[in-house]
Amino acid sequence: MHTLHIVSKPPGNTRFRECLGMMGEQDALLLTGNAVTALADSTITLPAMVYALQEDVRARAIDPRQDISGQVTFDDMVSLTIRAQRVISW
Amino acid sequence: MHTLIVIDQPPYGSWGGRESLDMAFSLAAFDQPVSLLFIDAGVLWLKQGQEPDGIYQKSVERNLAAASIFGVEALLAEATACHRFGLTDNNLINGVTRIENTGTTLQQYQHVVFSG
Amino acid sequence: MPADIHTFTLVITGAPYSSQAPETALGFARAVLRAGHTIDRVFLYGEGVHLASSLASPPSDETNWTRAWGDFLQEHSVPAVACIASALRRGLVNESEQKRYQLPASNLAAPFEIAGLGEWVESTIKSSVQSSRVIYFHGGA
Amino acid sequence: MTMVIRNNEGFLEDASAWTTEVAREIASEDAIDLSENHWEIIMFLRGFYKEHEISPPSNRLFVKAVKEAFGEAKGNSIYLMQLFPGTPAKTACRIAGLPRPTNCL
Repeated sequence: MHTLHIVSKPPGNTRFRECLGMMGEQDALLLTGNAVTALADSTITLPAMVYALQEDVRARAIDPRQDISGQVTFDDMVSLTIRAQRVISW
Repeated sequence: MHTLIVIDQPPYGSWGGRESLDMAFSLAAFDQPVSLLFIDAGVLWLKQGQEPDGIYQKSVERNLAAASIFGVEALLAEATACHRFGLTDNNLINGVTRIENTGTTLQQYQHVVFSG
Repeated sequence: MPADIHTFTLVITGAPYSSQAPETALGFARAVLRAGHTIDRVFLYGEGVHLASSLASPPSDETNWTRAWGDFLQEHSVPAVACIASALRRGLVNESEQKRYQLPASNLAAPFEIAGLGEWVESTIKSSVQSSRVIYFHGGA
Repeated sequence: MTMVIRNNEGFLEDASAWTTEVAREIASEDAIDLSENHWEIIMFLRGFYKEHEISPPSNRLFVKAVKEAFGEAKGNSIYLMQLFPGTPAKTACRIAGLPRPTNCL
């Protein structure tokens, strides 16, 4: 993984679209807060490497899509920020 | 380490962009390399002829003109957004570099920051 | 110090109650320490400074994010700083700024402090080292 | 003595009340006798504020702005410290009738 992109805004926010548009092929996306609603939105095409913060997914009763890389805990989130060469929060 | 501060909000409607500018100025104050990238409606920061007196705010156009004096290295703007919002050679403030591929630009900076 | 110990600076820019930023940041902060890493500083910027208001009084059956963060910071001796320019604009002052600006009251919750962006610049410079990270928690609207 | 309203740190409440006479009075409180060198910086700062609608937000940026305008000989902290003792950016803004800096840095 090159860059970990952490998004907290819902898919309707322009920031969400900007993030998807600028992601590199080696990058991963981490959905937190309102951004996890992207998993319930069938109109959103997500990149290959997607993680979502489990607590936020559960809180919103969102059924994870089949194509998602995985739900992560806060402990995993810490590991992801260390594994990534850099982290961008959107 | 070069920091890229990204502004994607239009001027005046919120304080976020000004707080991005403060971040850029403080990095520059400590001689840390920093550039500003304007994307989406944020490119409207770069339009000439802003007259915010009527909304009781100070001109971000004038504030921004101090950036190079303080040592901010570059003002970058997303070319497609400039096109979308009608920004041309004739109405863009001085010293702005338009870039075609913001994704590639983003890759070049170790530290990419939004103010909020 | 083992090579795999990392130092984190957390920057919170979203306000409590209008965003989830302070709660996501707190969950992350707890996980950082659980994993044996350290947090050198929490920096509140923009709307994030509202987290440091001692006057927030949510109902007793809701989480008081100022208190939750305050307890965490005190328990683990992590310094937290609210940006002075963001704080003054939004009506958040400590006693010395109250005096300077001749204001009727101060409202900065312990153990938060008020300081300039220089503190953030310092963390940014440090993060050019491989074992150091600055992580931002923005609002989610 | 000209009667102008100042805040508790000596900054003008109303920027339009500034005159060179007011500047001399404010400077005298800091035991500064304004010379040509002082006026050069004061007028530069006022021009900078008019142009950019902000003062340099920190001492370091004040030095940078002066350096950009007048070169290394004057754009250094020792020179500016001699002219405007204490915190040069703050002292100079006070004498120049500009708003109190926010202590941002």
